[in-house]
Amino acid sequence: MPEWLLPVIAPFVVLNAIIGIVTYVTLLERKFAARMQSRIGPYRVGPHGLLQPIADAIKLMMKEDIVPTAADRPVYNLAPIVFLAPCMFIFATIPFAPGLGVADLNIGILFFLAISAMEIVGLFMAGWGSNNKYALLSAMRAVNQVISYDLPFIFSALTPVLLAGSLRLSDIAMAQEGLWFVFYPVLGQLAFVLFIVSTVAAENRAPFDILEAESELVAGFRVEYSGMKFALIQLGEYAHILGASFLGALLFLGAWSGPGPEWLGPVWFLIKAMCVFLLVTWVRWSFVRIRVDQILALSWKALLPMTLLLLLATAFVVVWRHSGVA
Amino acid sequence: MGLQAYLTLAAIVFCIGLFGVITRRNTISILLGIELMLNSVNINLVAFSRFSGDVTGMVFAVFTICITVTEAALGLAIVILLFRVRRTVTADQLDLLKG
Amino acid sequence: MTGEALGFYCLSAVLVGSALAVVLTKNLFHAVLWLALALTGTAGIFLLLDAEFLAAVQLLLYAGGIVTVVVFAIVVTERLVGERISQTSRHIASGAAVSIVLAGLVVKAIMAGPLTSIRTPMTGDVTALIGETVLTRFVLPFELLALVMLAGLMGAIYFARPED
Amino acid sequence: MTGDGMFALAALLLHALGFLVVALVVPLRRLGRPAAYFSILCAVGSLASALIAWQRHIGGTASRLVWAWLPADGQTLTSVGVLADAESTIMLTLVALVACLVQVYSLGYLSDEPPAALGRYYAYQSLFAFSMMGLVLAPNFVQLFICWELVGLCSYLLIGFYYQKPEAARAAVKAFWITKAGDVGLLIGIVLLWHQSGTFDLLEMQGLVESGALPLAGLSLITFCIYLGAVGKSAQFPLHVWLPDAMEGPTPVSALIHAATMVTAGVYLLFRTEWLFALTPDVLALVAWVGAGTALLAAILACAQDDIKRVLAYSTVSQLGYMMTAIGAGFATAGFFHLLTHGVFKALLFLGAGAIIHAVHSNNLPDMGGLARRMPQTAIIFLIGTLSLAGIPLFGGFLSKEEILGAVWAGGMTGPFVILLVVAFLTAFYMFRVVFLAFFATPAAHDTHPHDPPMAMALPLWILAVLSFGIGLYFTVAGPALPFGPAEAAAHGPAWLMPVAVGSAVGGILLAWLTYQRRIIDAGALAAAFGPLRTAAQKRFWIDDVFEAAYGVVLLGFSRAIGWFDRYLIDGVLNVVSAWTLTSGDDLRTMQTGRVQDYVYGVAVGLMILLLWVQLA
Repeated sequence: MPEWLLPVIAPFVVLNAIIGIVTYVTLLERKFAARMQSRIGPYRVGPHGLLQPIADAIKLMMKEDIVPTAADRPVYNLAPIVFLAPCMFIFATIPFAPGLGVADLNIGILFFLAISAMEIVGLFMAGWGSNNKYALLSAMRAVNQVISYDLPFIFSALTPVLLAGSLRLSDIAMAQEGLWFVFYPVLGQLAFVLFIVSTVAAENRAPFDILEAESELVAGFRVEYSGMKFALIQLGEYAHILGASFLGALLFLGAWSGPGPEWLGPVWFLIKAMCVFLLVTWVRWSFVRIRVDQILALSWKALLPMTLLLLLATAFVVVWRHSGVA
Repeated sequence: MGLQAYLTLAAIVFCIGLFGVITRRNTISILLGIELMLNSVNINLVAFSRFSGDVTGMVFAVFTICITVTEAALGLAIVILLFRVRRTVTADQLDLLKG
Repeated sequence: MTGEALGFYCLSAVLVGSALAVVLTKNLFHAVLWLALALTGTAGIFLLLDAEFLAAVQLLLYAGGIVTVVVFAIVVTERLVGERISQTSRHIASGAAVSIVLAGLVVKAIMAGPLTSIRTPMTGDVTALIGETVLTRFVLPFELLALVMLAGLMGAIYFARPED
Repeated sequence: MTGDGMFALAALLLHALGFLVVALVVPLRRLGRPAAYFSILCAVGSLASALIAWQRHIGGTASRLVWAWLPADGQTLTSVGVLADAESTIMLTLVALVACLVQVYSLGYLSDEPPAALGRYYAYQSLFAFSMMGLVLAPNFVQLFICWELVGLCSYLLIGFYYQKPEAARAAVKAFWITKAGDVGLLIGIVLLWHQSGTFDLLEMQGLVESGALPLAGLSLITFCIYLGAVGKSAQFPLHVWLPDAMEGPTPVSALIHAATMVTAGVYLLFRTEWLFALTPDVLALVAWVGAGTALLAAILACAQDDIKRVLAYSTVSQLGYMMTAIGAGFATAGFFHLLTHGVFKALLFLGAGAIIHAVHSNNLPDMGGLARRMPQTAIIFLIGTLSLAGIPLFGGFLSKEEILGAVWAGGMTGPFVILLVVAFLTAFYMFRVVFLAFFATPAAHDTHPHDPPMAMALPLWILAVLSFGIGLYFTVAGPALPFGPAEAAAHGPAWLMPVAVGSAVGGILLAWLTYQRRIIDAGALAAAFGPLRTAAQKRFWIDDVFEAAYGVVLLGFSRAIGWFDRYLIDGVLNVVSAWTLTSGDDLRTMQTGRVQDYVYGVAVGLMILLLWVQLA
């Protein structure tokens, strides 16, 4: 295999793998939610409903693509792509094993955060382009919420960065060889909890799902979308959640470290990410939705100061330990 | 690519932004033009920094970005306030300073 | 043509094109989206200049931050009132003339000067260097910047406060 | 010598002290009476100093005490100080005496005034006395002129003392402006004289004149200009109109103005510069004729007045004409002598009239009558003054009048001499008319009960009465050893002069007695006999009307012309300029659209031009 082919093949492989995983993550969530609610979940298509995601995908592809007359057509049409693109891009920075990744940037985590912040543009395009009151309100709420929760999200993610002393994701993973950061005394647990809360909010999932609150806004910003565009938006959303789950596993759960031979590393990583994903899903299906102002208050009055304090404490600890070692 | 190429690009973007600031009637559009101009300034800073091997330019770019964000937030707050008071964001009609 | 040159020309085309779209398009919302594209293109330029950190910051703050705030402003001022304000411009001809002549003059000045095209190698991690410089040589401006931002944010909050 | 000058200076400065303390120490001024006491104390001290100074200089020695002032071109342009000699110190004594007595008298006369007004009055009084003394002692024309103007100012302030009364305010302004008209002449004269001689100093200039170094060309104009100042100040025709109106001030002020200060300043000026006027005989002749004419005119006017103060005022004008005639005839000393005696008895008369007015509360002669019985002291005093004014032997006025008549005769001026004889007759007539009407005629119905004045008023009256009788007695008994050179003695007229003069005076008295006391001659018939003249007199010979008309035509016309010029030419230019400014401002302000974008546009264009310039240069 020629050298120059690798940068082409790697993204291709990753992209397809992600799409595959995301497809089945939806099934995982549905099954998990069903069990939580004492149901069985998808069961008909294939054994134990294993073919359900494929069927869904085919169904969505065959649906008619409806564009509202009043819609801002170019914006409406581009929105799903713009929404999906950053959600896919974030995987470019994640190393799945030592040396196994698209681009192990030296500012990897920052890049991850920056790209994931771009998601809001697509979201807004969708909300605006639909020219629908519910969609617009949803987008507005999303802006409020995303802006509010980006900061605690970034700050809580910076705690492992400080502990590892590098912005490079692989370095952070390496730093947890001995001790996963989630087990780091006090700081680790606090950071992990804050990270999970921020993730749930940043991903707009219940109890922070006011932007798609079915009882108020029908389906939020994607209310006008159907068929493949709807599928793309869903794909993007789940990809984003999955990306955040991978990030959580990488930052706090030691990434690919685990017993067994080295080639099991990516498997361990996937399992850990799924654990994070299930944790988020568990939260989603357990709590009731809270109001907009409560959400904002929680972010600005509780999470932001706490993450800042945590960051400060971490900085002190790091400096103290370094001087102690020296 | 040499420094000249980057500087030229920045100059062109700057002048496009200037054109927007001069000609646009909507206050928010004027703000967009200003963002473009500041952006081109950042390109200049980073380019100079890179070609001289000195990180100072990048630091300044960071500062500029921060200031720009603040300015945007403040400017838009003013726009909202203006709209609230005068029910318009058309710059033509915001001429209380007229001599 | 090297990869860098190819990237530069592509990004330049994107940047200039989207910048023109920002100032020329009639739809304000579209203009903002074009601006987002222009800013993303700028981030790409930063990447070409080996300034990954700045590119990330650019995306994080500009594309993520400013664009959302601008859209927010548009919604508050325009869409919620229910009337669509079409974007109009004035003295387009003279403005264009001035801008073009100015651009030409500046470019002429740039071309006239003996400017290097050799990149001085940067020792070490640029991001770390930026961080170090900010917290050593430019620590005072940095603190002042923090102060300015605080004041600016408080001002923004004050301006946009609910009417009593 | 210097020590002698010090007393004159002290007399001068004591009044300055009185003025400064009373004027500047506001609480003292507000208290009224204490301020008056302080002022009187200063006046008494001043009188004592003046007396000593007179005593020292009676022999004719002069002392000069000056300080350099107004440096110019490295040398002193003029100085300030005192020039004390026989003439100035005797005049100083007169001023100090009258000022002092008037101040004492005012204490009684103005006892009903509010304290603050009283304090103000005494401040003015002190300033007035100081100014007059400064004028009298002036060693040069500059100080003289400054004090001259100060005197004018003070008379303005004192005539307008009751400034709430419109007549008083108008009279004050009238006095001020008419005397100013003369002062302009004086100023021009002084400057011209300085141009000719190169000095302001009186002694130096006298030296120049005596050595014949002063060029004669244009000197007539100069002396005429200086005479103009005297005309205004000493109420000579035609600028005499302010003096009768000046009666609006308090009566003691009138006494001060008529007797010792203000009006005497003009005569004193001519007397001091006698050597200068001697060089211009034509101007002297003018002085004599105008003086005689004024004397006659005022005497006729005095006959037709019913206001006691106005009668006295016209008599002052008349007597000033006498003095001027003497000076014009070339015998300034005679005029100066009359000035001194007149100062004493006219002060006496005015203060006596003040006592009457104070008692009767009226200025009108018909309101009086039979006062001799109720106010015997006042009657005696007033009679003494009247006899002195009429020129009855043994009284002060007799001597000086005799001297003037002799001087005029000796000067070869027959016309003025005859006029002055007629005036002497008229003087006796109108003064005794006043005496008979006020003191002896059938009493008018009085609501009040007039009585003799209080001590503060009576004392000055008696002093003046004794003095005016005493001067006459002293000189008559002690013989003609008058302190005025041999020329004067030689000028004593022919032997028939005295009987004629006394006769005319007695004739006037007789006519008044017959008309107003015995009523043998009907006053109405007498008036009818002089019908046109009387009508003219009552109209004041239309001089006031002429002034008014002149004012109306000349001044108002000129003002209108100036007003037109100002309104249409000056304002027009200004309007054009301002309109132009406004229009250009309007045009320029279109640049200020108030749109920030336009300013950015401007910046961009400016940057473009700058770049163009840099690159093309």
